[in-house]
Amino acid sequence: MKKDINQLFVYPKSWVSTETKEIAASVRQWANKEVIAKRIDYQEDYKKLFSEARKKLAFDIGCQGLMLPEDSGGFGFNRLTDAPLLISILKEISRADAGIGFVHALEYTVFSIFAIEPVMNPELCGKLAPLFCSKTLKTVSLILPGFGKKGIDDPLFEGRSVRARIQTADEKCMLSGRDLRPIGCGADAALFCVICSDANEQPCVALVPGDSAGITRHETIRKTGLDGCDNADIDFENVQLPKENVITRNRAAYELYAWLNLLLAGVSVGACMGILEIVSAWSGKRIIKGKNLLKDNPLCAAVLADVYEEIAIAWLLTHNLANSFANPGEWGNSSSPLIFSVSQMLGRRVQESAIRAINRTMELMASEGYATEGGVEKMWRDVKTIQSCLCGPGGEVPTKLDVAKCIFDSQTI
Amino acid sequence: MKKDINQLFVYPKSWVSTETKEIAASVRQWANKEVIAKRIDYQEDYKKLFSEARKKLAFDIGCQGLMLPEDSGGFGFNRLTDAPLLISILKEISRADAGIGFVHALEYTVFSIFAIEPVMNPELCGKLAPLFCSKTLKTVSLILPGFGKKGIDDPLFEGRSVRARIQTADEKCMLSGRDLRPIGCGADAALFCVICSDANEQPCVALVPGDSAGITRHETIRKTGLDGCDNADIDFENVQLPKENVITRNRAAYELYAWLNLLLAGVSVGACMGILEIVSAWSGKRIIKGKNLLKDNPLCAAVLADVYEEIAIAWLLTHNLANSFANPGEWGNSSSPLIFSVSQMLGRRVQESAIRAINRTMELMASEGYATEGGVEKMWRDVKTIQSCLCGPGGEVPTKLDVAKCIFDSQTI
Amino acid sequence: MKSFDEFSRPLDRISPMEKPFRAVIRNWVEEEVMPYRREYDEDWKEHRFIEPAMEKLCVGLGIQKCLFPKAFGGWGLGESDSLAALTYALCEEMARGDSALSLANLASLWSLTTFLVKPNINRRLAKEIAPMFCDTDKLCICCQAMTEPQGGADIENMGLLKGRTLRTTARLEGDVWVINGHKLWPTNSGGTANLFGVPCTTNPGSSDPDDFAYMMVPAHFKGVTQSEPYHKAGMAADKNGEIWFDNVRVPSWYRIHGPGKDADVFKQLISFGLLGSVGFAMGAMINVYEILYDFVSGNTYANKPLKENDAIAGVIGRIAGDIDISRILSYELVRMIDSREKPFGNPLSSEETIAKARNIKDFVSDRTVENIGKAMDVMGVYGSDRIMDVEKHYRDVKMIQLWLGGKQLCQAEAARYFFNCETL
Amino acid sequence: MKSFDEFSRPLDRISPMEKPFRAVIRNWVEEEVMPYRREYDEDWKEHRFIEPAMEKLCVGLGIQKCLFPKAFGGWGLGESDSLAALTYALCEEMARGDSALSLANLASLWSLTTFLVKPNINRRLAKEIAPMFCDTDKLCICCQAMTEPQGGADIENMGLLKGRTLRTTARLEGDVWVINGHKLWPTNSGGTANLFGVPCTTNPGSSDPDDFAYMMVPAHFKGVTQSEPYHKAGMAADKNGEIWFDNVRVPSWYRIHGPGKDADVFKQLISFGLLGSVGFAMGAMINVYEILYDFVSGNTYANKPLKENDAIAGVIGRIAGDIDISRILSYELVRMIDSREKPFGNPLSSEETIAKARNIKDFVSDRTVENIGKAMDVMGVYGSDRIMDVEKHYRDVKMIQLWLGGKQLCQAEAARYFFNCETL
Repeated sequence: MKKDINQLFVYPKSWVSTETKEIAASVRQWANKEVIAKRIDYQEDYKKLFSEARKKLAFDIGCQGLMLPEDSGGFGFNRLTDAPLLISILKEISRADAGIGFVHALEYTVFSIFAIEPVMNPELCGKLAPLFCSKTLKTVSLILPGFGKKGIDDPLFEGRSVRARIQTADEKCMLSGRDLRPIGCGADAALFCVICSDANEQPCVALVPGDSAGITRHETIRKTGLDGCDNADIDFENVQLPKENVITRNRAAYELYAWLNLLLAGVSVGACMGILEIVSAWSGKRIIKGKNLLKDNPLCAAVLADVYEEIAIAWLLTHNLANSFANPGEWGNSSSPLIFSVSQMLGRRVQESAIRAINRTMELMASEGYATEGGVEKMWRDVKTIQSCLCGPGGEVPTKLDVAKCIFDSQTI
Repeated sequence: MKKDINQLFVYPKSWVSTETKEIAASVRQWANKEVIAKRIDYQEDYKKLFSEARKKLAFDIGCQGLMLPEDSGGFGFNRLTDAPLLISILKEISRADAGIGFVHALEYTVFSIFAIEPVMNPELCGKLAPLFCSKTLKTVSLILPGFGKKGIDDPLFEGRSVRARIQTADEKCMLSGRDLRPIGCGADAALFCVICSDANEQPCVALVPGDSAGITRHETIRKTGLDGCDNADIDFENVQLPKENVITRNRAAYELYAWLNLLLAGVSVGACMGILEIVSAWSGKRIIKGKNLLKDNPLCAAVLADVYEEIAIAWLLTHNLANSFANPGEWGNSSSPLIFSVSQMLGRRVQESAIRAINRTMELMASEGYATEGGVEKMWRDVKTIQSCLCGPGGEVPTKLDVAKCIFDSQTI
Repeated sequence: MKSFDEFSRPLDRISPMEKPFRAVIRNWVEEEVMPYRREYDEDWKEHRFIEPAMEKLCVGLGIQKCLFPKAFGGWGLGESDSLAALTYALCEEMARGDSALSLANLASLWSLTTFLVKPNINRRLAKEIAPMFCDTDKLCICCQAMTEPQGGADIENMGLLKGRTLRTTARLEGDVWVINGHKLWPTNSGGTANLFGVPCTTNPGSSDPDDFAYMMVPAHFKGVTQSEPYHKAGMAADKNGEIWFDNVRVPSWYRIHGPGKDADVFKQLISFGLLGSVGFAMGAMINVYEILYDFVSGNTYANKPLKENDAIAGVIGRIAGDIDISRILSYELVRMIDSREKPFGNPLSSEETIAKARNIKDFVSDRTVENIGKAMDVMGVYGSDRIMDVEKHYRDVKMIQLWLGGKQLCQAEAARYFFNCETL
Repeated sequence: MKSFDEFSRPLDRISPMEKPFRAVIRNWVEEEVMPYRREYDEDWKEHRFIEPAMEKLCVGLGIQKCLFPKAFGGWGLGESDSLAALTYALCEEMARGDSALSLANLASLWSLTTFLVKPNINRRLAKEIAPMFCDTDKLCICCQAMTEPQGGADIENMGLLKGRTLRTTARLEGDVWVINGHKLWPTNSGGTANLFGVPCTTNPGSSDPDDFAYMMVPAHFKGVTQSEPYHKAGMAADKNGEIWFDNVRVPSWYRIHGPGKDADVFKQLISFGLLGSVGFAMGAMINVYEILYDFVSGNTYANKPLKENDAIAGVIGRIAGDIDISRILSYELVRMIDSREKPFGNPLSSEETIAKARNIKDFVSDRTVENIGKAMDVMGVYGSDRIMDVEKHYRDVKMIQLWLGGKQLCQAEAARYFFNCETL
């Protein structure tokens, strides 16, 4: 693509600070050098090169532990105003590999509820940060409420079944739950973040070091995309936790949803940037009807415009959402019912746009879009996996009902 | 609706100044008092009350001539930074009556190319402002390039036929063109703004006082919506114009498209605010399945969430676009190819969202949505009329091809 | 494609009557509807243009007697194996000119199907009512007075609510039913109807099908009052208003069949209503196609006819493609209804028929609304101009999507059948 | 609904053979495909699981001989009036298990239709080729080697390009055709095929149909080379690679018919390809429905089964509704093809058949991609899990939407027919 992709999107440039631009630029260098330049090898020996690329990103650039407080050994991007920085970085990472972006998005999501101002908890940071400030690759796994089983009455979090329970006695907490399906990284997580219900069936959030006694990880799940991110179902059997590892702060669970939607929006938009570059190059070379370049055929040009349109809308919505996190005074707090609902709504729209953009691209590129070597189908599988993960039980319905409750005061739904 | 509708949308509140909020608040008072409180009468004696309401808005509040320079007798909201103010006002007007919003949107669109800093033309303002600073209701009509006829080769503006021609001799210009279809208000316009082609087939913009000799207005067109805004086809037969009435500034025609898309986005979002209030009230009263309120049924609540979602997205995109006009340094200039393309793209998305929101509302309200007394069907007809007007020849295609040209360097399309 | 008649139809099973029948109706449309239809919008209250057209169709061409047995002066269509096919053709051809006119006509026949269509023919009642329609030179219109002020589509939701929410009551006093109630919005109310078909309950609050009753009530009977028609976004040829029944006394044999069967026959009405709906939608779409064809052939973008631009061709190709797909589906619905008595058919009141029919209607009306809206956009500033005759269809067809319980009920019925839901 | 067999089918015109035929294939799917299909993705290169399944179908059940005349040891399906119906049933039943397997099988039959299906049976060639398929206990697979490196779908765009862009050449030397060229991506390449059907030109750059030639080329002939298969997003049971023809010499009667007729028969291939496509899509959708049915019945939101939540029911009801609609349309395509020789039928190479068939395929594959994606979302974090067997279909069916010229060509062909476009 001849133009710099960042110049192709309209959004308030002041939302992205100079510091952010510099960090994003170094991530872009990493992406070009470690992944995009090696695309064929990278596809063929994925597991190995994925891990090598992750290491360079995590330690040479410092993306692991990036948003932990400086005095815990992190880089200190732990203010709300860093939200635009986080998505800018996730976009650049995911432009090359959405799987690596996904790993970091989960990490940042979980840290958001205890490492970020104004809810920063120094004690927890002091305990958990060292895990991520070492020079070993670490992942975080997130377990949200979700499906229940017919015939069982679970405590509910906005309609979703909370199947992990926490019991408190003295200064200790005990976490239990079976066959819990994380959003990702269950197979190798160094830290689990679990929305669970307390004795009063109220939601709270437990932070569980991955090496705690009583954790069973089931077999690694074979799945559509995010190949490098190994997920597995988890059992917690009376896992003991210090009391401070359980966040009972009102609405922390809501914040997790909001942040997860924001950060995964950044991942999928990033993947789409990669797609846009690929399809742009391809349509400038491919000849159809025996004579014209594909981009110069009106029907194909209109499809290209569709691809751009979906990505540009997703980009704009993502930056708006990030700005709202950075300016709670202006937009409302990330734990408020409105931002909880709206971040899910915008998060879903971004994923829908991303999937549509990639689908349209594949329609244009046909077999080249479908073959591994084209580089598109991986993004398609990755983004679809993210989209499904973000859906609650019944797809888009829970997020819609959350909106109806907030905006129309719907009851009993 | 119990809540203040402005509190239901997320967007950076700092984008709307205190001054804007105050003016918007007085427009809202006008809307509630002059239209919404009288809705049944207003529907039954539309022509008369439409005109009365317009007068109060135009002169008591000052919406006519609002964006003309103060020294021409206007209110002086003629800086680019007033773009958010303009859409805020248009939203509030259109919440009550999109037709009145439409009249003003056309007026502001046309003024944007000669009355606004930094392209302000004092001479033209001096000549044309008095028309709109008097105490008589005035409308402006806009004639864009569009369809050609099979077998005739017209000069083109980005693929669209330019069927009005301007000839220049000495200090005079002569405008000609037959059966030209304005975007609106052709039947009673005090000022026509016409994109025409010069001797070199380059686009330029002619400003034609409605009382110029050589103008023929055809019969008033019966149309889907915007009932109060009388449109008619126009013939120009050698209409003489002083040279300064023809704007030859590079890309003025592009700016017209950009502003028109922005301001009509404001109108349709405003209509949707009205819809949201109506459906919210209705769903809180209506009983279905013999027992539940409609809003408490999950399927209906999901439809309500859809309605909100479309409106919220439209609202957000509109404010983003307005912000881009207000900050050309940040986003790019409104006459740039990127903003020209993107404003059409976002403008179209806003109209699509608006129509979808109203369609979903009607699906929920059924006959009450379809009957005049419900107040929804008028908005539906108005917004659909706006949406079609904004479409070029072949619907969404021209705007998509504009995007492809700008983003993918598509040629020959 | 040579003409719109090439949109898919199962030519191998179309009745030989269909071709001449369509030709007659098409001719009537060209002569009596097309020249005047642009005036219909302003004619919504008076029906100065609309009524004469209707009269030529119903009396002149005799459509109003079509369902009655031949013995009583009718055409006997109620006994035909091609009832659905011919009804569909009638709806489609009429709606090409004006869907509201088509609706008004179908709605008049609709209520009559409850006792004039095999296997549910009530000959005593047929004989009693026939003279109003068959032995007259005046327009006679029937109205199916279904919806009630509370609950809108609940009445159509027989699957779940089983008539429980009905508030219009019928009380037997000797040989006479005494009817009380209030109905809202039915087609051909607002002063048009000469006869009402009225669903009511003999036991308010009951969901026992035996307590559901369907009565034929002549409009001139004492105690029947009609309001003025409402003003609407379109569909001017169809008047809607309120009807009050205040101690209206009708002979006991004006109840169409009796306990149990009334409810069953009422469910069948839904299928006929859905059949009409897709017919109206198709007629409108076909007319829009005709108009669009000319428009995209004669107008240009980049100095080439719109249809020769690949991207615009993609858009209009999809519109035409959807019309073809909808036509196939509509004829599937025809097949379902006309095979109700045959080896591979299902009863019209079966869950399967109703769910599949609703699904087709939901789909076709969605495509219609969407595609006619798109056609308007293709026509840009001309799209909203009444002179192009497309925007009129746009305003009309929206109503098709909304009636008979609308989208939500269609979705719920489909889910209930396909997933065996128990509580929807 | 009692089972997925209740999705709409025109029961009144289904051949009596269809029921037992479906039962046999369904049984094979349950025994040979379902237990192993989760391993197919890793098996894309080796076909250790895939080939034995295919062999049981093609050799064990004899499917590979189905098209050949009975006289040469086949089943004579090429002469059957229900060819399309049975082919469709085969595709659908197979694709319920695995659409790539179904594709590999259909593609093998596909090229053979050019000379084994009435009215285009070439008995000399049939007799020559029959032993490879009928008189063997080995799997024998055919490959339609169509697409070329430049221009992708151009080859399928016969309506506009008329073979002009073909670069694979055939030169007659005495009694032998000498073939040179390079083909890309056909199903059953990558080392699978024993026989190729090869569209080529006898006069490069010509758009004269007489210069279009279709050759049958055994894979073991000298000068035929195949690459390794590509790795793809899904469809592992179908190998795709490159094929080079380097001065390959085939007897002159390996050209299927001759000048003019080759081009006409090739156009007919498109219709069969479209038929298979909707069959694969439907099979996948039906299997997803089965899985979804269990999922929404057993899992809960707000402690109620998902399907009992009105809003979720709306979503899944639409999925099932679209399946029913797609089924109706697919059988319309079956009807079009099987009536090609009958009074109300059209030739398969007619503009009408191709446009309408493309339109149906475009529609059905779009709905399939969309709805299976939606089904994944309904299943949330379980949607992308291979153990649920839905995501596999999601990856597979995308390909259906893309092949045979993809969406753009479907749209262009529909526009060309419905609007009589001249330059698309």
